[in-house]
Amino acid sequence: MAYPYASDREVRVISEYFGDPEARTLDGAKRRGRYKGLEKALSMSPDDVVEVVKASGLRGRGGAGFPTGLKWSFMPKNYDRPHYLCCNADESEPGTFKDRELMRWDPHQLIEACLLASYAIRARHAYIYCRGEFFETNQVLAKAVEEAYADGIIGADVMGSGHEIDVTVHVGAGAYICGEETGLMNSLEGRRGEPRTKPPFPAAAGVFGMPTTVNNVETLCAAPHIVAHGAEWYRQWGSEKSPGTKLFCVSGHVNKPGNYELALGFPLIELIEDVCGGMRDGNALKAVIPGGSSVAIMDADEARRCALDYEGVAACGSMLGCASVIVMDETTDIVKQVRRMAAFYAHESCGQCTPCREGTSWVTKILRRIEEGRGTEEDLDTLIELTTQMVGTTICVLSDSVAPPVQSSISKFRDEYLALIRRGERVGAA
Amino acid sequence: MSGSVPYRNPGWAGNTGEFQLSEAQVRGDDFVGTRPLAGGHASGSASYPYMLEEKRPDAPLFEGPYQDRLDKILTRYPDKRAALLPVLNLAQEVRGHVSPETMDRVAELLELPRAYVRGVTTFYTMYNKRPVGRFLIQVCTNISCNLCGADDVMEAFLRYANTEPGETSAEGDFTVVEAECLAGCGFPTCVQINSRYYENVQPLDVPKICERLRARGR
Amino acid sequence: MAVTVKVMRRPEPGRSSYLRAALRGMGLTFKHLVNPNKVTLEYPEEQPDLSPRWRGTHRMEVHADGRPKCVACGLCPTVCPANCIRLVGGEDDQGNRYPVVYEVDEFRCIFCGMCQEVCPVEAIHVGVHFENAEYTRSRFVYDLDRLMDQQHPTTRLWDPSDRKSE
Amino acid sequence: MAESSPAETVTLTIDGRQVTVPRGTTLLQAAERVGTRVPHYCYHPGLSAPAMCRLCLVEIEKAPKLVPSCITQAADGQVVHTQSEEPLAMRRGVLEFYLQNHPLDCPICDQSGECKLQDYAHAEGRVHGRGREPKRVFGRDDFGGDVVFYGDRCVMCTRCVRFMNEIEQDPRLTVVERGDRSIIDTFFEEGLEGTHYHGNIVDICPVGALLSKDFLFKQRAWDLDHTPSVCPGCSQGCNIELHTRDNLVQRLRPRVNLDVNGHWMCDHGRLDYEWINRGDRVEVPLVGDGREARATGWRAALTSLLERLDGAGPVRAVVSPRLANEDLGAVRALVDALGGGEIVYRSRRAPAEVPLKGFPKLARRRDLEPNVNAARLLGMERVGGDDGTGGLAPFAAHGGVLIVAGDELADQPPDFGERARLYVYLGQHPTAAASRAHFVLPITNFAEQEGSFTNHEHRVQRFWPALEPPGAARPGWLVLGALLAERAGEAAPTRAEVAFERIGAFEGLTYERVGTGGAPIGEDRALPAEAAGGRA
Repeated sequence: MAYPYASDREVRVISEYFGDPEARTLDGAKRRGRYKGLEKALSMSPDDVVEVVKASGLRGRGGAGFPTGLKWSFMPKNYDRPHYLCCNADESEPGTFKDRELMRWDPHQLIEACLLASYAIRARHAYIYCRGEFFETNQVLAKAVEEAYADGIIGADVMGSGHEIDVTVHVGAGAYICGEETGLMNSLEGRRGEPRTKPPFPAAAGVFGMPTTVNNVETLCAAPHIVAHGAEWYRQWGSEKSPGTKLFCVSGHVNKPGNYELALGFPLIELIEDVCGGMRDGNALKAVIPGGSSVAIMDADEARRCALDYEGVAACGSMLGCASVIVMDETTDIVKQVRRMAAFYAHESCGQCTPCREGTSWVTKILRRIEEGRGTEEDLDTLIELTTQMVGTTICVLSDSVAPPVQSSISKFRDEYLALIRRGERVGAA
Repeated sequence: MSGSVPYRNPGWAGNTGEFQLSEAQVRGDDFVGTRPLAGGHASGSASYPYMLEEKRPDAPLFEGPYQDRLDKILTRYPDKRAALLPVLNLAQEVRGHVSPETMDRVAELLELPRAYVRGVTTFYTMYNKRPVGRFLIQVCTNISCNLCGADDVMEAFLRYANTEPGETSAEGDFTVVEAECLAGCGFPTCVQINSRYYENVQPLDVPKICERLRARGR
Repeated sequence: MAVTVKVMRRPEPGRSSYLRAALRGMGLTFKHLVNPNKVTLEYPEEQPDLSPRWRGTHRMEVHADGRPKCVACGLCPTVCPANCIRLVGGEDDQGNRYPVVYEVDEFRCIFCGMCQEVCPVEAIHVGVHFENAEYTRSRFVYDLDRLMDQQHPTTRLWDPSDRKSE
Repeated sequence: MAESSPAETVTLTIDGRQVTVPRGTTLLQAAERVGTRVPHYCYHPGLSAPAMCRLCLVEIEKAPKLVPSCITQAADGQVVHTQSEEPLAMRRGVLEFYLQNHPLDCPICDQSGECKLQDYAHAEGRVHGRGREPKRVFGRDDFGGDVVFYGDRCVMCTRCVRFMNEIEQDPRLTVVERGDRSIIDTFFEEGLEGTHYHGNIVDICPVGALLSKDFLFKQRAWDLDHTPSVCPGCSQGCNIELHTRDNLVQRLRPRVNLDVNGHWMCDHGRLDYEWINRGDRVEVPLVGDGREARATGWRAALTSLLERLDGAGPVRAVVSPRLANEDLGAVRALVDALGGGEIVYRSRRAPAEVPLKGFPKLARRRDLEPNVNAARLLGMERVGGDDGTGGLAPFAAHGGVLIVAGDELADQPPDFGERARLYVYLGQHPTAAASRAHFVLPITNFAEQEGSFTNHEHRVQRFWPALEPPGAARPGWLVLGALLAERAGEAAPTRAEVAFERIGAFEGLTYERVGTGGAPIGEDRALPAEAAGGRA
């Protein structure tokens, strides 16, 4: 039952107990079937677990959509060095609020998932890198981990299987870039959360220089269900390339914003009109950002024919990202919102690579100038060129994230930019 | 901005939508109840810090229960450096902000260069580099909240506190800052005051929230 | 290549008269005697009208507070083809770069104006000025104070986009 | 760079030229082998490479996107383009970002003329800038020591931070804040005082963000002449460049020599150059009778000296270990020719070495003079205390031939050498203790002559003349060589090379073999390193 609203069109796999405070306690969780998947996994070999996840076609839910089973299979298949699992719970992409709900309503699901994944990749220690601002979520999670330790689920002998796995809740301190996997590893090591160059890849040398796998909360949460019910069961939803269910975080100008777990491939327009109760105040749809702030903006036409899976959104010129659907109605000032997103990236850039450090703040300054009516038409060309120069030149992809919203908004809503520029020119002339 | 569904009970993310839950049920009992200063099991000891209302910039660091918590934290990482973030968190819980003296002490404790600790501290936004008011009000003005009028909420807080963004009000009660996305996009506008999220905040709710805060402890 | 030689006929003695040429010459003289557009000036009572692009001796621009505008970047001594500028840079009490010594040897100067052209802060200028009489040669080495005291107008540089520059 | 045997090589094509390099070589280094310098800031051959300046991006055929050449290892069969359309466009873009917040204060920037941002922007940048926005301002910060920091000019390559972390291993610098607010800083009031190698961060700063207080606003970089030389600050013998103008040494910079000093030098040596510029020099030969001296020419002085040399009694000599190998060798030869006698030197010694942790070959050695090892090699003995004074009592009262070469005798009274039957003083500066000398012959210092030093591990390293000698001053080896040759009736050495080859202790070495990088003396000839000491 998605929180705070429910819809009968949902397929509730990982969000089943949202809004159910009892699921938080260990007893309640066990009664609701938690730790069944882990029990089954422990009876299999680690490689078999990886195979099941691989067969299910589960893709990373953090944004990039990398196949999870494949990622796990990159880990060395021995125990000579410590392996680590990092659960990426540093949710900070604007528009995304699914991991927080997953952790605060159903912490045992995540703990089970961490143990299962640790077992599969032969890790003895799993770190849950949780966002620092989530004080209450951290408390809930920490309490659940304590309960699980007390019950012998975590620790030297995981559920009596003889395997040793530790789980630590690690709290971040406020940096978007720590959601990038190498930035997260640096932050976990107590460094500045600056992304590292790849290679070496985390599976070879990750956190503390050891093989590491970094997975998003939602990705991990799906794993126990897949192991418990089998890969085919999971493939009943979604498409061939994007199987399974996904939490869609809908925010913005809809009547019922919230998290909705839907099968991949769900039509976007139905999500807005039906599941979310339509547009607020009956206003017309103007634009949709389908995957968090770092993907291209869709106009209303594109949104009407878009199906929400990795391929469907890509066909409409955008990306599914972490499925954070931000809906904007006709009253929205696109330039202001794009400027706000650019300002976010300028604030969160780690400052290592020059194109990102200088580019994000430059783009923000230009956008603000346009917004204040001091822009020129050449500024639009400059913006497109600058953002193009920022793509593919940096260590991580934060710099690349600025280009889609800026470029797509200029191509699709050029009139709004021009209106601001012309208004400014008139004011300046008068 | 009123839709077909009523937006009840601003100030905390309780009875929004279609659930009838108490605050304790939404936030978890621990959060609204008392909490052990020494932390519980070592696995979660790093996740206990709060932003306390009472800020004691000269308080001793890592004494009593805090020493226990520090010891627990140090057991969870293969090296001392990794404990830097949790330890700075602890220091900030006690003192309210991370001063140069605090950084120096933490560097000594974890055997790290002082300049390095400063570099790390300034990288993260949650470490207050200078003293903040009794209530640190962080208003999310990022896109989802902004669409639903976060700028007005920010404005309302500033007007109530009679201060500038990033500054502390005259009597030292409120520090109002603009925050990046707080991951409460479904509950716009999302405001974090000290450790607690206030969700679905509308400009009209601001005086009520502030008065309630001010009444506490006075 | 054949060389063509123009053969001039020599006037035969006794058959030519210089009277016509003499009269023509006198005509020119008298024409200028009454010409209103005369070119001679009664200097120094009358001052010549110099071109705005005239390049004469130097002057240094000063800030409102009396400091020289020069930042001692060293570009003018570098560019100077006659090597007539001596510059020693230093740091003033506010931590700014300034010229401790700035000397122009106007005797060596070829008045090319490149120092003015190269100056990034528009401090050193060549001037619209030509009266430079002195009693000693050493007086032609202008030091910083003297350069700052000069009051004559500064030269307007040639603007490539305005070819005639008028 | 990974160690590799010569057999492990890879062959690749860079800009259409094939090159074979050891496995593990980065593309940037391989490109240098074919003569292409890929622009870079954060990469420095002496430091780790974080690949964050994004300026060295090159195109590899069949690779999905451009790669940073400073960390990408060359692989067999790669086809690399550094100058094709895509990397050039990308670098043009990155340079534009650099200039977005960089102040265009080149006229007042000391780095101007040797600034990498100037070079790259001129070579590859856009012709016209598009920046209309106000630039961010950080201002100027005193980092302590010899370093001043201009934050606005910083390009955040973090070379300085990495130098302090990896090489000096005293991590006092860090990046604070993040994004476009990030800046290099120390721990609040803590500065670089007390570190001994921080001058190097000024050298490795590719722009004018870190500047030397000593050199601040002193000269323009393009006006300086660079002469390869050897640091006279201690017996380490760091390879340096003398930067000179107006016949004065303006600053010292390290010169790369991976066998001796890598890319670095210490602050002690770097800032100790004022003595070279001293103006009180002896400029002409002076011939006197012990009370009064008069100026004369070289021919007259040497002729008169030659007449008085023989039969003046036993010989004793005092030399300075700041003299070149050639000079010391000539003194040795003269003393031997006069029947042999005691030669001593005095040197300052520091209480301890100051090693550079990240480059252990380099340390500020205990011997604070450059050539004590040559002196010991030539059988000279150390006298006096660790401050380089005293120990000359038997010499002050010596009654035979007394030769002083290079030692300024600053601590000696005016009656030094009063009893000598012949007192010859070869030196740079007029000094009270030379007032009784019969001959005061002006010689040059190391910056004014060609020659060589022998460092602590008996490596002979050459230096070249950077300054014009004052007046009639001539190198010591030339003066003494002429004297000896005249006496023996043979040809005088006219080149330092010849003087060097005449010294027996360096047999087997020639200037050609020593070259610019230096060469060690044969093992058998070298003395054990800790045989120092001598009479106090």
